[in-house]
Order: sequence, then structure tokens, then C-alpha cells
Amino acid sequence: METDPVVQLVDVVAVLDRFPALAGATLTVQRGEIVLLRGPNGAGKTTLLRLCAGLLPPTRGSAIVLGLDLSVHRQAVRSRVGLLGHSNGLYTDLTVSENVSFWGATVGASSDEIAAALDRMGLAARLSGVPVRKLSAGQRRRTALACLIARRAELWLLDEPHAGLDVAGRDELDTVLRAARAAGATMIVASHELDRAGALATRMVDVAGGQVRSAT
Amino acid sequence: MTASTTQETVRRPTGTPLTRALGIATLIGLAWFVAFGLFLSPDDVVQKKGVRILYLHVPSAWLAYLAFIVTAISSAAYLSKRTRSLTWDRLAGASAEVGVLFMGITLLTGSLWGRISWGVYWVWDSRVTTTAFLFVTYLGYLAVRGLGGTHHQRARRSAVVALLSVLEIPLVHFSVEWWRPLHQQESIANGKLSGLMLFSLFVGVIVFTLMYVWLVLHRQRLLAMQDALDDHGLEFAIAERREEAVF
Amino acid sequence: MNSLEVTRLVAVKDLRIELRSRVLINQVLPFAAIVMVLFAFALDNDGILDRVAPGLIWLATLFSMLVVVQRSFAVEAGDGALDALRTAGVPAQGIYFGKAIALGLQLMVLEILLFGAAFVLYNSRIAAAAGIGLLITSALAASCGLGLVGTLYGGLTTGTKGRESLLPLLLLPVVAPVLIGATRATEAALGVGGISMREGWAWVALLVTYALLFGIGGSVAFGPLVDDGA
Amino acid sequence: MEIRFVVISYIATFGGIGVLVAVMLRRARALAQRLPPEDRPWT
Repeated sequence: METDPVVQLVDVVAVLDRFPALAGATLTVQRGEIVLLRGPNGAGKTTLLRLCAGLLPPTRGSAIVLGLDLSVHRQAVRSRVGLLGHSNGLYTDLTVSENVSFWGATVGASSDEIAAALDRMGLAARLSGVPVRKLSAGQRRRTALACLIARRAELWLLDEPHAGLDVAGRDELDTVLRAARAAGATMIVASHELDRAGALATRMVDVAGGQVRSAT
Repeated sequence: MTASTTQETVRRPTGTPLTRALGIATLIGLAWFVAFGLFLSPDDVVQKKGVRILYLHVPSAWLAYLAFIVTAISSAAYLSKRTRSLTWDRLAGASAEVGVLFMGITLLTGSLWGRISWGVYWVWDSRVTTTAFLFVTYLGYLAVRGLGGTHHQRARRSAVVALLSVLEIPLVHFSVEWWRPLHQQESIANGKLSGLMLFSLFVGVIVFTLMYVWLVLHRQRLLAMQDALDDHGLEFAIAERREEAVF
Repeated sequence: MNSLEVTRLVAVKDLRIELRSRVLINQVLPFAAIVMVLFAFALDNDGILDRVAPGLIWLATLFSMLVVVQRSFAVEAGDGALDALRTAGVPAQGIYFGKAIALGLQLMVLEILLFGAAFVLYNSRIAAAAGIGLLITSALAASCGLGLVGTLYGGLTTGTKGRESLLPLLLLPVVAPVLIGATRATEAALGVGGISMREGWAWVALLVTYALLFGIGGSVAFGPLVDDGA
Repeated sequence: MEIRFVVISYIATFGGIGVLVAVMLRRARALAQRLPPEDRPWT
């Protein structure tokens, strides 16, 4: 089984403005796994995801994502992972399809690929010409996911994907994530929604005090 | 390390025998310099007592420029991979702080001297204007140093800003020079100063340079202590953070 | 993904956002216009306005530019798009030049309005036919320089708490050469201030040098300044 | 007037430097209380 690790963190310390948000985190994620991070607020889940996305360097320890060392090749890692954080990273004045096209174009995606990404998130028809500003929270989240698909992200890092969505929006999101899982996506999901995200995950880990333990 | 020496180093935390010798030499030099500048040297024929301000003005200006050159060089040294060390960053910061202080003194003494010799505090002469821009630019640099982040984030960001300022200085200088080509006559170059006056100026430059070295050494060590304290805080914070984990 | 492609992409994206949100047209241009009117009140003196018009035009450009730069990066920081751009692994040079081009174009629109305002309010006139070429070239060169410098320092002051107030402190001293150069060149074109046409072109050369130097410096410095994680 | 300006210059210059030195040394002493000696490799 230990053939294709996508994420390998060993004793990683990561510092945010003097605060050690990660204090010796160790985690391995294999390709095709969907790992659920659970833990209280401030446990270090967001920092763990941002570290894996190449947004901040490991202060200590070894962090390897997609076979690349994060203390050296963060730029290369960034173009291959997709982070969906608390904010969606969308340009609210642009339309759905303009957003997806923009992010797709950063990796040179063809118009077919972009159409396919919109289609997979159910955004192809009515919504594609609507400015993001006018969308509901759930539709924005779907647009952001479509951007990840268009960007051909190999590893999805989802930070509280259900937060701020109503029940219909959550159901929508679950459908979409299940489809992605079926398509073989690798994901790390931080969530408080254990019943929803738990059903989706192939494995759960606990995060606390900037460290990671396998859930029992 | 015995208790008494620890006491000693706490009392003089950033001092060493070398800096102490330097400090004493500076103090003696300063006393001498003030005696010459204020009392022993004669009044100038044209500038009268105003010339005594020059003894402060010229050395401070020289030091401010020296300080900014040191900042630029240490910033470049930090950015170069071979010599990457936070010591360079701290040297750059310490030198810039001292430079800003001396540049402030330069502007102040310059305008007082100008009031005496030209009757106005400020002229839009190219040298004065460039100096004022430089002063504001390095205030900006110090503000960038205070933006926070880890030590290396601070170091990289401020080193880049310091080098951009180096890019900016000649552009500002040339444009201002071109804009106001009128020069006030240089007081030193036109040979009106007597031997004793020149000597006072010379003493001033030497003493101020010694003072600069002393100030930068101490300030740099103070910054190192600050950083070390942050690092200790980090060790402590990591341990504390690990305690938080209840699985 | 090469930098050139990213440059085009980012520039088009920024301009499209501007066209949709109309912040420049609805907020910045009226602001610049009111500054011009206020200058007229403050300097209400026969013949003075006519003579200082070039300086006022460029001063108003600089102040409005601060707003445009902040807006240019607020668009990125608002919904975490700057993080998204970072995670996209897009070359920093591409982002830099793309945003600089968009900023420069917006500044040119602003300058056209300000020249129009000076024409109407201050009764400014172009001295000779040759003045038109000088005016256009100097405005182009100045916009390039301002766009490049504005993007550079705008990037540095984006993001975390309370950095926005640093922008004027860092930016205004740096753009002083543009203010001087563009004002002299405009004076030459408008035939005020006793500057010859030839001298005006020399100032344009300064503006071009400025844009080139900061273009090179900025393309190296922008990445490390914007990307904090190191 | 000249004398006054000369005196102001000297007081401002050495006063300014003096204040910086005083602040620096006081701060250094405060920090030294909280740091082990090995963090001061120059001593």
C-alpha cells in the first residue's frame, strides 16, 4: 500500500507570526485517499492545509507533497494542488465562466476542459453568465470547486467546505464531492461536519495542539 | 560562568572590552570636538558663528550617507545565498536607524545654518531636497521592518525594499538636480575656511564615525537579543502548544 | 504557463473587473475632478492657474493613483484571490506586469480626463503642433513608470492588518521623479514655465529611464515582496 | 541669534544621540535579565 504517498509530513513545525500553529505534525496521505481532519478551532487544521498548499514554509521537520520538498520547491507544488479556504478566491465582479476560465487558463486549460469543469459542478447552463457577486454561498462554493477542476489540481485541500451553506447547499456540495471521490480525487478535508464529511472520508485523523493523530 | 561575571554582563549586556574602549575614545573625542567647535576655533569672516554649526552638519551628513551605504551592502549580503545570515539583516536595520537619526540632525542643523547664512530655513536646492527625500524613504524602510512575520520574512522583505531605495536615490537625485540646477556655493571647497576650522571639521568627521560604529554595534546586538528572545519564546510556545493536545 | 501569457491574462482580468465594477469611472474620476476644482479655489489668482496647471494635473494624478493602486489589490485580497493566485503557482513576473499594465491604462484614462479638466477649468492650451506628440509621449512614459512602481509597492502593502496606510509613505517619495519629469514635459508642451521643446523631450527620456529601471527592478522584487512565506 | 542657533544645534544633536543611547542601554539591560548569557556570543 505504501506506494504512492501524496503527502508526507514528518514532525513539521510551522510558525505564524511567532505562533507555532503546527508543533510537530506527522501525516501521510496516499493517492486516492480522502482524509478528514477533525479537531477544535485553533487546533492547526487550517495551517496544515495552507502548509500543504505551499503557502507557508515548514520551519522545522520534513514536508513532502507530490514528491516535492516543501522547503525547496513550494512554487512547483503550488501549481499542482488546489486549496479551497474560508474564502473562495473568486473575483466577485466577474461571471462564473470568466472565473473558471481565468483559473483554468493559468495552467493552459482548453475551452473544452473549462466547459467540462463547469458541467461537472452543474454550472454549465443558467449560471455560467452570472456575476459571482449575485450567487448564493453554495453556488460560489461550486464555482470555486470548478476552478480547482479547471486548474487540474491533483490534491484538493478543503477547509470547512460546508461552512456557510444552507441544507440544500450542503447536499449539493456532498453530491459534487462524492462524484469527485468516485473519479479518484485525493483530498484532505477539514471539517466540523462529522456526519457529512465523515460519510465521504476514507480515513479520519484528529488534530489538536498543532499535532496529528490517527483517529481510533 | 560565575555569578559575578553574569552580573557584569547583565549590567553591560551589549558591551565588550572593545566597544568600551571605543566608547571611551568617542567620549574623549567628543569633548575635544565640542571644545574646538564651540570655543577654540575662531569665527568665520563671512559666516561668523554660523560656521560652528557646520562642524556638526557636515559630519552628520557624511555619516547618514555612510549608514545608508552600509544598509544597502548588508541587505545585498543577506539576499545573496552564500552569505544569508540574520546578522546582515540586523546590521542593515541598525545602520538604517542610526542613519535616520543622523539624517534628521543633518536636516535640522542645515536649516539652522541656512537661516543664519541665507536668511531662510529652507531652500529648494537640489542637495537639500534629495536629502529630505532620502530621510522619508528610510523612514518608510524602518516602517517596513516593523511589519511583522518571522525573522527571515522581515529580513527578506526589508532587504528588497532597501535595494529598491538604492535604485530610487539616483533617480530622485538627478531629477531634482536637473529641476533646480542652482547650487549654493560649497563652503568647504571654496577655501575660505582657515586651517583651524578645517581641522575642527576633520575632528568632527573622525569622532562622528567612531560614534557611528559604537552605536551600530550596540544597536545590532540589541536587535540580536530581541531576536533570540523571540526564538526562546518560540521554543516555549512549541512546548506549550504540544501540551494543548488532548486526544 | 509562461510569464507573457500570464501577463495578458491578469491584465485582461483586471481591466474586465474595472469595466464591470466601474470604480474608476464612478469614484476615482469624480475625485480627481473635484481635486482640480479645489486647486482652482485655492489658487484663485489671475494667470497663476494657467502657469501651474501642468503641476496640478500630475499632482492630482498621483493622489488619484493611490486610490487606484489600493483598489487594484483590494480586488485580489477581497475574496482571498491573492492566495488563490499564489497557490496557482503562477509566475510572479506575470502577475506584476499584468497588474502594472492594467494600472497604467487606467492612469492614462485618468490623465485624459485631467487634461480635459485643465483645458476647460484652467484654460490650458497646447503651444504648438509639436506639443501634441510631446504631451502624448510623456503621458505614456509617466503612466508606465507609475503603473510599475504603484504595483510594486501596492503588492507590498497588501494583505495583513494596517499595511494600507504605509502605501503613501512608501510610494510618494519614489514617484517624485515622475512628478518632476512629467510636469516639466507638460510645461514644455503647453508652452508655460519657459521650458523649451527640446528640454521637454529630455525630461521624457528621464521618464523612460525611470520606467525601465523600475520595470527591471520590480520584476525581480515583486515576487519576494508579495509572497511572504519564506 | 547666531549664538542661539549654534547652541540649539549642539543641544539637539547630542541630546538626540544621548536619548537614543539611553533608550538602547536600558532596553538592553531589560532584555539581558531575560536571556541566558549564551545568547550573547560577543560577551
